[in-house]
Formats: sequence, C-alpha cells, structure tokens
Amino acid sequence: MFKKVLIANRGEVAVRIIRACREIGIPTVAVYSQADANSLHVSLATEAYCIGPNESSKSYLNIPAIISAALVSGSDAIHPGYGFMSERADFAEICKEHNIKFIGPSPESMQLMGDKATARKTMMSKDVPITPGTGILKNFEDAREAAKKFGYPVIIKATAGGGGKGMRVANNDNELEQNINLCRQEAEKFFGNPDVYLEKYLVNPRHIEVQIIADKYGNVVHLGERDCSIQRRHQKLIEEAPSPAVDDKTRQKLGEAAVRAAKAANYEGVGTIEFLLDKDKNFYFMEMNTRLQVEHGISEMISNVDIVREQINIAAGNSLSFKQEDIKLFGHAIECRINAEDPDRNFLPAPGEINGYITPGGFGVRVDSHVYSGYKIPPYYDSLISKLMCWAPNREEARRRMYRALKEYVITGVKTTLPFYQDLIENDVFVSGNFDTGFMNTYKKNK
Amino acid sequence: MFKKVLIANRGEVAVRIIRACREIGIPTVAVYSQADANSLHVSLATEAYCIGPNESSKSYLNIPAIISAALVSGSDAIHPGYGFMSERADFAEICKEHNIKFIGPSPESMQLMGDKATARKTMMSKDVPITPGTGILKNFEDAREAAKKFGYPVIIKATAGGGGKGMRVANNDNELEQNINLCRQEAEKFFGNPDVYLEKYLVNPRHIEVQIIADKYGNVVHLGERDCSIQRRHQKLIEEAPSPAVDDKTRQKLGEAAVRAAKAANYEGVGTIEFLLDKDKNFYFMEMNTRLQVEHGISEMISNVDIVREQINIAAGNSLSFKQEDIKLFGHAIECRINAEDPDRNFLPAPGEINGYITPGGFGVRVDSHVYSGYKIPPYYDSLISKLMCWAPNREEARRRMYRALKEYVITGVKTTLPFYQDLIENDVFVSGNFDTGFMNTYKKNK
Amino acid sequence: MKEIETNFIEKVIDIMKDNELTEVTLEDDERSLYIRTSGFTPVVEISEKEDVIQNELLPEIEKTEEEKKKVIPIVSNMIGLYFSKPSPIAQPFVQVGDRVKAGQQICIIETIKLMNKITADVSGTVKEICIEDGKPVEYGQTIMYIEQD
Amino acid sequence: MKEIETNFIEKVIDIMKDNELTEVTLEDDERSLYIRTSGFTPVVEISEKEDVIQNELLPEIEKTEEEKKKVIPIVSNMIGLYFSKPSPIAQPFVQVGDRVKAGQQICIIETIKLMNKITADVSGTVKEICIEDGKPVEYGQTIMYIEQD
Repeated sequence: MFKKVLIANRGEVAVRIIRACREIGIPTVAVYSQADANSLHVSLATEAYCIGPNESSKSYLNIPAIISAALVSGSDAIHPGYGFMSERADFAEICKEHNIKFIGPSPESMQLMGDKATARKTMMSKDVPITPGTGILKNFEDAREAAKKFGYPVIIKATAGGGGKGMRVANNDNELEQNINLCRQEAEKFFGNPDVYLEKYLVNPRHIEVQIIADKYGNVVHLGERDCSIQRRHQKLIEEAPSPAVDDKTRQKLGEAAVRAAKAANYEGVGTIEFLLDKDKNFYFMEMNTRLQVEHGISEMISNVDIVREQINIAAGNSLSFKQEDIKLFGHAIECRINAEDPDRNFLPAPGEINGYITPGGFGVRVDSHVYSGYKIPPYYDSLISKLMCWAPNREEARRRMYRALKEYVITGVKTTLPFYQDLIENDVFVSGNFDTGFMNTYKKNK
Repeated sequence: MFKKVLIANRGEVAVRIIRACREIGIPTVAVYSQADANSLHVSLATEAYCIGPNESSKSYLNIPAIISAALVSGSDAIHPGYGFMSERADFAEICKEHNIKFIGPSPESMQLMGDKATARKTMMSKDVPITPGTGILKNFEDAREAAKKFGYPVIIKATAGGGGKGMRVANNDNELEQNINLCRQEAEKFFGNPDVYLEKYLVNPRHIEVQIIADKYGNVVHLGERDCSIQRRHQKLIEEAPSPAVDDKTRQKLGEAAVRAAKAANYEGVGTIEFLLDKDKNFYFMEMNTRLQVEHGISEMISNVDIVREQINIAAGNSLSFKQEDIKLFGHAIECRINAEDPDRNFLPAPGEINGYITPGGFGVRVDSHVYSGYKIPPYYDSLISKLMCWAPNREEARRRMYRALKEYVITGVKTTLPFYQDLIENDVFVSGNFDTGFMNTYKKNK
Repeated sequence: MKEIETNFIEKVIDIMKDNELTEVTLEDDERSLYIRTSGFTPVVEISEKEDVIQNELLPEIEKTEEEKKKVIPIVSNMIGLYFSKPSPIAQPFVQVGDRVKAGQQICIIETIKLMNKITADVSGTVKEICIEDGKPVEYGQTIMYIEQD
Repeated sequence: MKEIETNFIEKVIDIMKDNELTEVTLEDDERSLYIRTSGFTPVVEISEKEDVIQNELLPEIEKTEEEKKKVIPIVSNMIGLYFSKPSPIAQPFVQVGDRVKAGQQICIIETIKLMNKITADVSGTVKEICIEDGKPVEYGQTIMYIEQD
C-alpha cells in the first residue's frame, strides 16, 4: 500500500478521499490555496501545504506546485479527485516521471478516451453501440451526405471537446453549414484543435452512465447504472441509481457494454461510461469519464462497495477485491447537489459565510461535505456545499427520505439550492420517474 | 395509517420517530418541557406543545399532560420512544381508554414481560433456555438448597426489578442470607414489591440481544443479534451487530428462540430479547425489552429494514411487510453513544452549550442526534448527544470507519465521551472481538 | 463605587456636549452607566449588576419599572383547551376592561374532559386576553394580562 | 467630532479617579475613546473608525506603528524546501544580524530538483530567520524578517 497520498483537490472530494485513506490507514497530504486555509480538508489531512494563491490556475492547476508538495512531503501517490487535474494526461505523465503513482488510469487510456473520435472508433470495434456518426469531417459535402443518411437533427462535435462545450445541433442543411463553421472556430479557440465530426442527434434521450472499476490485471466489474438525465445547461442536478427507465435485461446489456468499453481502453481504475438511452431502450455510447465521478456515492449505497477505497487499493497494484457475481445491487439511492447558488436568480453563485448549519441525519442519509458552521465559501471555485444522498429499499421511499432530509437541512448565511430541490423532489414528473434530458426545459415550480 | 402521531419523548429518539413519520407522510406532534423549547424535535415536528416544567416527572412522565396534548392536537397515536413512558403498562392502558393507539405492545404483554419471574416461567414453557433458577423465594432454606444445586455464585433478583437495579450476587451461604434480606428491603423500597428469586450467576458472560418485530397477526421476524457486552455499571457503552462471538449456527438458534419468546408473550411491535452467552456458546434468556431500543440503528444498517417505520406500520394494523426469509443480514455495524460526560471524571454529566459542532459524514456513517451548534444541553435528562453508527462490509472495516468518524467529530463547549471512544475503539481486546461483560473492569486507556 | 451623584452625570453630559459626543459608557465591577445624547433628550441608564437600583433622581426609568410591575400575566400551568365561558351560549367569565378580584374565575382549561377552573392571582383590570376561545393553551403560556390595582 | 484634547482626556481620568471608575468608553460615529485605570498607569486608546489617526499627543501608539513599518517579511511565493546555503558545507547566504541589499540572494527554495534563487526585496538587516534549513516552505510563508534601512 502507499506510504502517503497527496490529494490534489479541495472541497468535499478532498474530504472524501482523506476519509478513505484514513480508513485504510494511509497518511494524507492536503494541498490548498490561500482561500482554502480554513477548509475541512486542510484540518483532516495528516499534513497540509499551501501551494498558491486563490486562483485555481496558480494553485489547484499548478502542476509544479503540486509535484513539489508531493516531493517535499514524501508522498508516493497523488489522488486527483474529480475536476482540476483528474483528466489531464500530461499531469499523469509527469507524476510517472517523478515515480509518483497517479491514482487513475494510464495517460494512454486517458488520451484514448479523451479524443472523442478515436473513442467512438474503439467502441465500434468492440461492439459497444454508438450513435450513427462520421469520422473527422473533411468537407461540407461529406457532412451533408451523412446528415441525409442519419436524418436530422444531427450534432456537430469537436473531437477535443467535452462537458457540453464545442457542440452544436443542426436541423437542416443551412444550419449544418453554418454550425460546422462556428464549431470549428470555437474548437480551434478553446481546444487548439479545429477537428469536428457529426453524429445523429437524439432528441431528449435519458443520460445513463455505468460505474466501472478495473484492476491492472484486466478484471473489470460494473456497479450498475446511474440516471443523470435531469440537467441544467449540461450540469447534472439530481442523480439516482438505479435508473427508473432501465429494466433488468437492459441493465445487464448496459453493464456488459460498459465492461467491454473499459477493456477496449485497457482501462485501470474507476471510470464511468456515459450512454444515451432512447425511448425504445436502445442505448448509445457517448463518452467515458476517466476519473471518480461526483455522483459515485449513490452507486456505493446500492452496491455496498466503497469505490474510493477500492480505487486506491487497485492503484496500489492489488487486484479487485470482488467479482461481478459478488455485486448485488439493492435498493435505490438519490443525490442532490446542494450548491451555494440562488435558484431564483438563475443559479447565480452565492459565496459567503455559512453562519448556521444543521445537517440531516438518520437511517439511509449520507452527507458528503467540507463545510461547517462559520465556514466561508470562497468565490473562486465551484459552489458545491454538499452532496446529500438518500438510500431506501425502493425509489419512492428514497424520494420521500430525500424530501424529509431536504426539509431538515438548515443552511443560513448564503443562498442555496435547497428550496429548488425541495420543490423538484415533489414534482409530479420527477415522482413518476418518467423524465428525460428535456426535463428542465419544461420544469415549472409547484408553488 | 394514523392521522397524527404524538411523540411522548425528547432528544434523538423523538427526532428519529419524527423522521420516520415524515417519510411515511404522517403529521407529528412534539411535546416538550420548558427546558427543551430549543430542541430539534420541537422545530422538526408539525406541531409542538409545551407540557410542563423542566423536571421529567412533571413533563415527560406527566400522563395527564401527555394525554391532554394528544387530545388537544387530535393525535390518534402516541409513540413513547425508549425510556420515559415506553414500558409503562398503565400508560398504554390509559391511551387505550382514550382511543389513542399506543405504539408498542399490549399492556398485557408488557406486564407479562415486566414481571421477571412470570417471564422466566413463560420462556421455560416455550423451550427458550433460561439460567437455572427458582420461583419466588419462600424462605432462606429453599434459597440455600437451590444455590447448592446450581453451584455458587448465584444472583438474587427482585421480580419487579430491571436495568441493573434490585440485583445482588452471592458467593456463599453467608452472603446469600445477607443479600436476600438486603434485596428484599430494596425491592420493597424501590418497586413496592419485596419478592425475590434466585438464579445461577454467569461470571462475565456476553450480553447478546435479538431484535424482533411482530405484527398483530402472529407473524414474528428477527433481525439478528446485537452484542452489547461492553457496559459500565449496566449502561451499554458500545454495541455492534452482528456479535463477533456468534456463529451462523448459534445465530439461527438465537433467532428462533427469540421468535418463540415473542410468540409466547403474544407480542406485537418491536422488541428485544436479551440473552446471556457463555464461553461454550450456551445462551440463556435474561429479559425482554418491550420497546424500541437505543441501539436499534445498527440492526437497521445490517438488515436494511427501517425498524421505526415498520413499527408504526404494524401499530396501524398492517401486517409485516417482510418474511424471515426476506431478511438478508449483510456487513457489520458499530454504535458509540456520544454523551456530554467527562470520561476523566468518572463520566460525570457535563451539560452546557455546544458552541462548535461538526458531524462526521461520508459512506457508511450515520448520526442520529438532536443537537446543533449553539444547542444547550439541559441538566435535567440523560446526557446523550448523539448515536454515531458506522457500517462496513466486515467488522474490521467498520471499526476503522468508526475510528475515522470519531476523529472527525468536533464537539466543543462541553466535555464528551469522544476521547473515551477514540481510545476504546483502538483497544487490543476490542479489536480482537474477544471480550465479555467483564471488559470494563480491566479496561485501561492506551495513552 | 460610591453612589453616582447627579452632578457627576450632569458633568459628563456637559463634557459630551462640549465634545459633541453621542454615547458614553462608564463601567466598574458593580455598575454601568450609559449615556446617549443623539436624540432630543439625553438617555441615561444606570444598572447595578446584582439588582436594579432605586433612584429618585431618575424618574423616567422609575416609571417604566413601575409600569412593568403593575401588569401581571396569568400563565397556564397545564396543557389543554382554553374556554372563556362556562358554556357556548353563556357570557364570558371576563372580558377586556373588566375588573377582577384575586380568586375570581377567569376561564376554563379543559384537560382530558376535565374542566379546570382557572382563577386570577391578583385583583385588577383585564388588559388583554391572549388566546382564542376553544384553542389549545400550553404549559407556561400567558392566558391574559391583568393590570394590578 | 472635534479633535480630542488632552485636557479632555485628563478631565475624564480625574472624573474616573474621583468616582473610582475603572473603565470609560466614549464613542461617536467616527471614533471611540477607551480609558482603563485598573492597572498602575491608565491605558488610553483612541481609534478612528476609517483609519488610524496620527496624533503627536499619543507618542506610544505612534512608535508601534513606526516599528511595524520598518520590519519587512520576505515571503515565499512557491512551495519547496528551504536551504540557507548553496551546499551543505558552504556558509549561509545570510545570518541574523547580517546586512543585505535589495536584490541580494538570501536563500534557495528547491522545487522539483530546481534550485530557485530567492532575493531580498529591500535593503536592511536580517532580524529573524523563520525556517529551519532543509525544511518545507509553503506558498505565502514568511522566510525571514528584514529591518528596512
């Protein structure tokens, strides 16, 4: 096992990783920006080093500072969490050069999955269903012919894009021409690579993702799917596991496809295969997230697997501690991301001091957070206050438990998304479970 | 289902019951003493009524005030929690007279199990093993003969006693005569009933209890056992489920005996059958707790059954929502009772204001509590701050998770038992799992 | 601290005026003196830390103290339902403005079908009734205020 | 508020002595004056709410302000290991009491095997070195204090 793990992250995920290390018995090193001096991850870690000023670019994205902190502290592994350095193949490469284990997949796997066109090609070769699409577009004529074949709408995507950026939908030939040009320009500007490709665009599919975990010996196990269809501007708002739209048969097919996908990428570590699911229960590979996901906790709750513990375990060279047949999914879990945002003002970030804080508790309730009464939320990073997760034997009980927990949660001093979720969780369409990625376009508050 | 449930209790258990009601969708009525006006159960309930001054005798034990609050608020059921009115057959009887459902067993079952000598007789008739013992002692000669037959040490118990009161051990004839007289006097004084009986005394057995739940249709299911051997002056300090000393075969026998015991008492509701387990894995019926137990949460964590929800469900006249074969126990759960007490001063209660409060969180951690930052612990009641419970797939992981959570827990302003537990959880004997009720007699702090 | 003399307070107020000060707090172990001059008239508060002092020289404070003393809350010592009259068609026991004598019945609190007769602790005039007829009343809740004779 | 005059402060201290008062706070919208007499010598603090006032009449406060100005912390702008000398057997770049010039090398911070030359921002005398040789230094951590000329 590792002698010491440096956590190159902040907030709740840094706390999550420190918890796992403490439970295994590994000393931890926190790194932090000046704005985060009073954050919980700093006090919970065995050691902590300030690595830079408030701005992420000079602290949590500052590769020399992070590596220097690892060397200074004698850390033999770095856990990148999610966001920040977690999908940076170059960072993984540098860790390797310094004999520091990057807790995540190899730089090669990351690159393979990071390049969308290549990822699609790889998936196709391993029988993982993908939406009909093209390779990198050479000219407009190719694009028009492909669009005719797939049928409009189609979506133009930058090969280097991600997280909803560098994508445009076209409903006819005119839009196609226009948007290909725009997309190229943006891709060049944001990602330094103008290559784009075309895909059949599914209108309001469900966003379904499968949690996988793979060791270096080629063993891959999936922990079932999560439904993340409810999004606002490509930001997930609420996640649940399992998906109300996935039956046992589809679940098995999804899981098997996800395992094939991970094997195709020669993947090691934890990861998520994102699929789009249409009304007829056809699913299509969308992309792979080569890191721990924000919403991993709900998969933990239905599978009883500690994903972060297992992630560290396999990064240290051990083989998976379970086989696919050991995984018995039970019950239903829902997650709400409680943010310091004003839902009445277009989810405007609302940093500030939390002056009153009472977390919900009791059976089936999990809170992952880095805040406390008196904590100042800095304005420099994301506005996540906590992840509130509720488990129960079935969806309706989990939903009611979530409602109870949301009502019990007290956060004063800053605006939060609590009232938004208290409303959402009681929304008829949400209650029915019959929703898709178009949910938020038609969502109206009850009250 | 009930229209409205009044919770005749305070503290964490009142909060626990309100949570269950909220999740089912039943409005709740909190009652409180003047000292508890700022307690969480008051603000979480749908309605709240002050029923008396600080002293329990004039508030939480004040039957007319509680019944009046139920009538005033239109409650059709009363949940007594644990302690206070929970084992008072007279209170259950009065509830009945007012057409209010007492959420618990019938007064008859309570009486049957409350009288220890009768309970033993009933158990014997249903093949539930009991320690060798006598009926109510008529004279000293009978006692001496019985003691000779069982072999010393023996224990003298008041039939009306409980919770460690009204019991005395004798190691020889002299002590026997002396202690029978003392015991009679005390029993007369404390319980108004001088009757005593004799039992074989087991030296340092394990304290094992089985959680059962029974509906009014005669269905009884057990949820496995808890090990509560680590006690200080008959107060449980740490509980775990399952017991490290119970193998599958013994577990099955224990469970079956517990179910027979409940059936013998014509029992309805949740209850606990306490057994003593000797070194040779023989177990003996000790007593039945005819109520929800403080430590029910760890059974919930390994069985995935919401005990309080099910308790309310069956009290409302429904049949059990599961059968014995549906119960699959998985993993291991441990509970620490975090009290406002000074472990360095003989666990002296330490009421006062909590001025800093950060609860542990994350996977497998459950906190049941009624406190918050700024809460004043009144000096009038028990000093329980919270029940910290940790679950993991196996005992060692659960223990390490508990250690992590105990280290993460911040409570400032009052002395707490946190440091005591941080030490206890790392104690070699505790780690080994090989302990008994004599544990605390030889316990020494590590540091 | 010796008795605070009025001329000392006047002196401080003079100093404040001269220097356009708006607030002064003087404090020792036993008492605190607080003077604010930002309104039309200076506000002077003297408080003894153990007990409220009686000082003829401060008539405004005296008056407030006296006022408070005179209005007595009648507090329920049980939880139940409040009834202002013996039966739905009867006249209320008392109404705002009525004079009551110590020991006179002022309402009923029903607990578990038991009609508890509630009487006034003091003689005086009913100033305010705080609970609606037929509504719940909690332990410790004020039923009405009586201005004592 | 007009300038606080010393004779006003003296007057207040006199009043306090006469009345055995130990503490006085005078406050308006702009300033507060706090006087405590419970020690051997009265403590006087005047603070302007916007800014610290410059007042020749209060020399003690002036001095502290001046002292603070002169001692400059040299702060690390990177995380690494602190080295006081170019090699284990060499002499330290600077020692306490040494005079340094702005731009002069004062230590090395090693980051990822890179030896970063750290120089003084100001000229002056080394008053204190805050880090042990070979130990980690964080971003924003004070390496040493230099008393500016």
